[in-house]
Amino acid sequence: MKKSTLISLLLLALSLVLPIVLSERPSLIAYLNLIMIYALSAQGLNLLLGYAGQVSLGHAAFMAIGGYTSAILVMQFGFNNIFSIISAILLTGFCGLFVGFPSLRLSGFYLAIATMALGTASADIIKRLSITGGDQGLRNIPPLNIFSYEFVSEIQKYYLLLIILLIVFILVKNLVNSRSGRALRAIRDAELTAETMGINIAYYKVVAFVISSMIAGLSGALYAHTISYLHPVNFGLSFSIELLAMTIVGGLATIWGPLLGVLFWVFLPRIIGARMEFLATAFFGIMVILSIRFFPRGLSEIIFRLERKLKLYS
Amino acid sequence: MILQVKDLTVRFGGLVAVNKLSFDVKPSTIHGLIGPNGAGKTTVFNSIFKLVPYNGNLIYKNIDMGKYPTHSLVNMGISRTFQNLSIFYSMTVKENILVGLHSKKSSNLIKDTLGYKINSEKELLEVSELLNILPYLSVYAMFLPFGILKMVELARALISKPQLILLDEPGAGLNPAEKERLKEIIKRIKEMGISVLMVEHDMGIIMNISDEITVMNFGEKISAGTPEMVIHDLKVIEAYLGEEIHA
Amino acid sequence: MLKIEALVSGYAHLEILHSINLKVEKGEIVSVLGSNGAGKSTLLRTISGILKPWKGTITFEGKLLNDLDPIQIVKHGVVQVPEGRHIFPGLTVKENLLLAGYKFGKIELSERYDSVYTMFPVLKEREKQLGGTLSGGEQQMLALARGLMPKPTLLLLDEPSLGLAPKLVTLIFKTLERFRDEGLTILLVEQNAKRALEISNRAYILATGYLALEGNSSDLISDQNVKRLYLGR
Amino acid sequence: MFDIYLTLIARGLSTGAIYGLTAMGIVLIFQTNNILNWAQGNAGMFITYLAFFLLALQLPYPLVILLAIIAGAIMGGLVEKYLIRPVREKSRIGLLMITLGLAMVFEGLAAFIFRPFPRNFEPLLKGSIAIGPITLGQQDVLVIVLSTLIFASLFLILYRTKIGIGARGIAEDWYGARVLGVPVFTISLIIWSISFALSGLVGILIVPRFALEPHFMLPIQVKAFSAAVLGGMNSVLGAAVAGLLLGVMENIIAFHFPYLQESFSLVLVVIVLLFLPTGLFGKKTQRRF
Repeated sequence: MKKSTLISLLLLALSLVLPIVLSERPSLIAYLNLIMIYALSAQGLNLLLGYAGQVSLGHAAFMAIGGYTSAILVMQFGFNNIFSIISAILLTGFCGLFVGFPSLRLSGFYLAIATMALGTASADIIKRLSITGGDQGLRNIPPLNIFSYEFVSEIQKYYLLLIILLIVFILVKNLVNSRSGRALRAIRDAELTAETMGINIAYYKVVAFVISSMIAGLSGALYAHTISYLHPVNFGLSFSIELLAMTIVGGLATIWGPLLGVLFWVFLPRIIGARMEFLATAFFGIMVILSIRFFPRGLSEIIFRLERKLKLYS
Repeated sequence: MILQVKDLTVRFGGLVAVNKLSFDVKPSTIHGLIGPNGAGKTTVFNSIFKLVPYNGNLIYKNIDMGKYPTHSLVNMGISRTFQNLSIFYSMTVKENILVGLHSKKSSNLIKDTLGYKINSEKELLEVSELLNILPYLSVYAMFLPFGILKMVELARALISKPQLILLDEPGAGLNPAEKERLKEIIKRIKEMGISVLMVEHDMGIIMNISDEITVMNFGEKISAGTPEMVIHDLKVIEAYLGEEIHA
Repeated sequence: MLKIEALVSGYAHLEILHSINLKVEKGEIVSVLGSNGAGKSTLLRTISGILKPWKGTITFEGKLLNDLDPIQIVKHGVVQVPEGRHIFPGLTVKENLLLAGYKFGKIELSERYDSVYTMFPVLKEREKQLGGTLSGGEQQMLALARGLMPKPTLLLLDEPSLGLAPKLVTLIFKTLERFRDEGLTILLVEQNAKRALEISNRAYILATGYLALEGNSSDLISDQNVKRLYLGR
Repeated sequence: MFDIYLTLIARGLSTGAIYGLTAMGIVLIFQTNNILNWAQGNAGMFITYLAFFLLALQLPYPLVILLAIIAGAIMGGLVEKYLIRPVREKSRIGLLMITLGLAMVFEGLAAFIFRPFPRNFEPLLKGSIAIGPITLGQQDVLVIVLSTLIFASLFLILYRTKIGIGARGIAEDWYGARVLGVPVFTISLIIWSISFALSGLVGILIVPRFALEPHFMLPIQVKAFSAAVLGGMNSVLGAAVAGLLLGVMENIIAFHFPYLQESFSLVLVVIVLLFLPTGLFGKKTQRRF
C-alpha cells in the first residue's frame, strides 16, 4: 500500500473515532462541526481563488443566501430538508452566475471591488427584509431532517457533516485534476495563452464562480440547520475576509489546505486562551503575510516540506 | 491555400503596425515571415488569433476567420507558440501539453467532477518523443530550463494535430545544438503535413528550411519569394540584413 | 573606463549571460551586436544595476559597480537609455527631463535644461507637451535627451533605432556621432549591425549569452565570420 | 424644501470629503505600487485609538492630530519598507492579500491593546453654524475646509515637486523611472507615508460620528473603494470628485429612502463597473501581449 493511502486511511479512522473519544465534551464536537462547515466554504473559495485565480471579497454573502434560503423554505413553506438544501444550492449557483458575469469584463482589483460591493450589499439587504427576520436574525431553525431522521445531537451532526465534507472534497479534487480543472489553472497562470490554446475563458470563469458559490450555499444551508440561528452580521464583509484568510493560511490550490486553515482559525483563539482571543486575529494576519511571502501554499506547504523530509530519511 | 492574408491592416492608436499586408501560405510548406524588430510580424500572428482588432481579411481554408473567437481556432486546426515563452508555470509539463488538447477531447463538468478520466496517453507520448521531452513529463514547468520549456510550448501547440502552426521565434534563446535540432523538428512537422508560418530572426534557420519567405518592414511587405530570391533583393538587404549575404 | 570581467547574469533562475568580458575606453563608441535573445539587453540591465551580477565584476573608472543600485550608478555617470524608450506618456517633456535630472538641485537643473535644449531644439518647442503625444522620432530624441540630463560620462544605449523610419535612424546615428565628438563615451546595443559598425570604434558580438567575436569595427564590417555569426551562416 | 436640499448637499460634501480623502490615499498607493491597499481604513482606526489615549493624557487636541499624522506617516513608511518592498516583484493578488493580513493585524492589535468595546470620541469642534439657510456642524465645516486644503496641497505636491512628478512617473513606468536613477523606492515609501497619514487624519475627523471601536473605519473604507473605482483608480482628482459626488448622492438618497443608505453606493459601483469596466474617469487599456 502506498504511504499516502495509508496516511489518508489513518486520518479517516481518526476522524471517525474522534467524536466517540470526545463524547463527554459535546462543545468540542460542536467546534468540529463548525470547522467542517467553514471548511466547505473555504474550499469553494479555494476553487475560485486558488485554482481559477479569481478574487471574491463577498463569499460570506453566498453562505448567507444559502442559509437563509434553506431555513426560510423549511420554516415558512414547510419544505423537506433535502429540497430546501437543493434549492439553496441552486439559488446560490444562480447568484454565482450573476457575479460571474462581471468577472468576464473586470480583472484583478475591479473584480475584488465588485464582489465586495455585491457581498456587502446583499448582507445589507438581508438586514432590511422582513422574511429574514431582519435585524433580529432568524432563530430556532429546525435541525436537519433527512428521510424523517433528525440530526439533533452534535455527534449525529458530526457524522453527517463528515460525509458531506468528504464527498465535496473528493468531487473538488476530481474536478481540479480533470480537463476542466486544467483549463481553470491554465487561465489562472496565463489567461490569454489559455484562450489561444482553445479554452473558452468566459465559460470557465463563470463556471468557477457558479460552482464555488454553490459550495458556499451548501455550507450556508448546513450552517443554518446546525447552528439553528442566522444573523446578517455574521456574514458581512469581515467574514468574507476571514474566509479568504483561512483559505490562504491553509494553502491556496491544495485540496486539504482549506480544512487546515479553518482548523487553525477556529482553534487558535482557544489555544492562546479566551482573553487573548483578539491577539489571535492579529496573529492570523501575520500568518497571512508570512504565507504570501514565504509559504505560497500556506500551512499545507509546511506539511509538504515535512513530508519531503520524511521521504528523504525513510 | 491554407491561409490567405488579404489587405491586413492593424492600428494601435495613431501607429499603423501592419499596413495592407497580403500573402498566402501554401499547404504543407514552411513560410518564413521576417523583418526588423517592430516591423509588425507578431502583430500578424495576434491578428490571426483575434487578439488585436484588424481590418482586411484572414482566410483559412476558404473560411473568413473574422467571426471566429480566439478559443475556437485550435479546434479549426490552427495553433501557435509565443515570442516570449508563455508557459503555465505552476503546472507539470504533462498538464501543460494536455492544455493544447483541450478543445480536441470532449468531456463535461459532471463527468469531470465524478472523476472520469480522458485517455490522452497516445497523443502525449507521440509528441513528447518527437520533441525529446519524455523524461520531464511529470516535472513542474517552473523548475525547467528555457530550452526545454521552448519544446514544451511547441509540444502544446502540436498535440492538437493542427493543420497550420504559427511559430513565433522558435529559435530565440536556443544554443547552436538546440537550433540544429529545432531545424530537424520543424522539417518533421512539415513532413507530417502541417503548414508552418514562422517568424524568426536567425537567418541560419529561416533560410535553410523555409519554402517561401515574406519580408516586412514598417508594417508593409517589401519582398517575397524563395529564400534565394529574398536574399538577393536589394530592398531586403537595405532594410534588414544591413549588407549582402552570400548563401 | 568600463571593464567587465567574467560576468554571469540573468533573471530569477534563468542564466542569460555566461562569463562575459568586455571593456570600453574613454571617448569610444563600442557596439554590442547579436540577434534577439543573445543577452544584449541583459548586459545593459546588469551594468545599470537593475539586475544584480551573479558572478564576475563590473568596474567603472576603478570603482566596483557590482553592488550599487541604479540611483548610485547614475550618480557615478553611467546612464542607460532603455530599449523601447520608456517615455512617461502622461508627463510633459520638461517633467520627463526633470526626472532624468533627479539628482540635481534647482540651479544645476536649469543649466542642464539649457544644455539639453541646445542639443535638441525641437524639445524646447515641445516643452509643455505630454510625452505620449510626441511622434516616434521626437520620443527617441526625448529618450536620448533624458540620457544626457544627468551629465553622463558613459551612455548605454539599447536599440536606439528600434521602430524608426530609415531617415530617422540616420538622424539618430548622426546624433550619436555628435555625442562622441563632444567627449561622451557610448556603449551601443544594436540590431542594425551595419549602421552600428559604421559609427563605432570597436564591437563585440554576442551569441546566446557568450561572447562570439570582438574587434575593431572596420575589420569586423568586412569579416566573413561576422556574417556567419551575426547573420547565422 | 429647496433649503433642505442645500443642507443635505452641504452635509453630503462633508461626508464626501472624508470618502474622497480616503479614496485619494487608496489611489495614490494603487497608482504608484499597483496595490489595492485594504489596510487603509484599519490603519486609520489604529491611529485613532492612539489619538484617543493621547487625548486622555490631556494633550491639546490640535497637537494630538499632528502627532497622529506623524504616527501615520511613520507606520506607512514601515509598512512599505518591510512588508511591501520584499514582495513587490511577486504577484499583485499576493500584495492585496498582504494588505488584508495587515488589516487583520491592526484590528486584532487594537482590540487586544485597547479592548474592543465602543468608546465615545469627542469632536474637536462641537457647535454648529448657520450659513444662510444651511445649518452645519462646525466639525463638518472643519472637514470641508481641511480636505480642500489637502486636495490643494496634494495637487501642488504631485505637479510641482520633484517627488510628486517622480511619483507620477513611477505610476506610469516603474522600470523607466528606475533606469533613469529616480529613487523609486524612496518615493514609494513617501507615498505610503502620505496615505497612512491621511488615513489617520480621516479617522480622527470622522470618529465622533460613530463610536471608536475596531471596525468603525470599515464602512468608510468600503465607500472609499467605491469612490476610487468610480474615479477610475488612476486619478487622484477622479477619486476626490467621485468621493464628493458619492457623499452628496448618498445623503440625498438616504433622506428619501433611508433603507438604501448603505447599499446605494455599492449597487452604483456594480452598475457602473458593468458598463464601464475601468470606472468613470479611467483610461482604457488595450489588450495585448
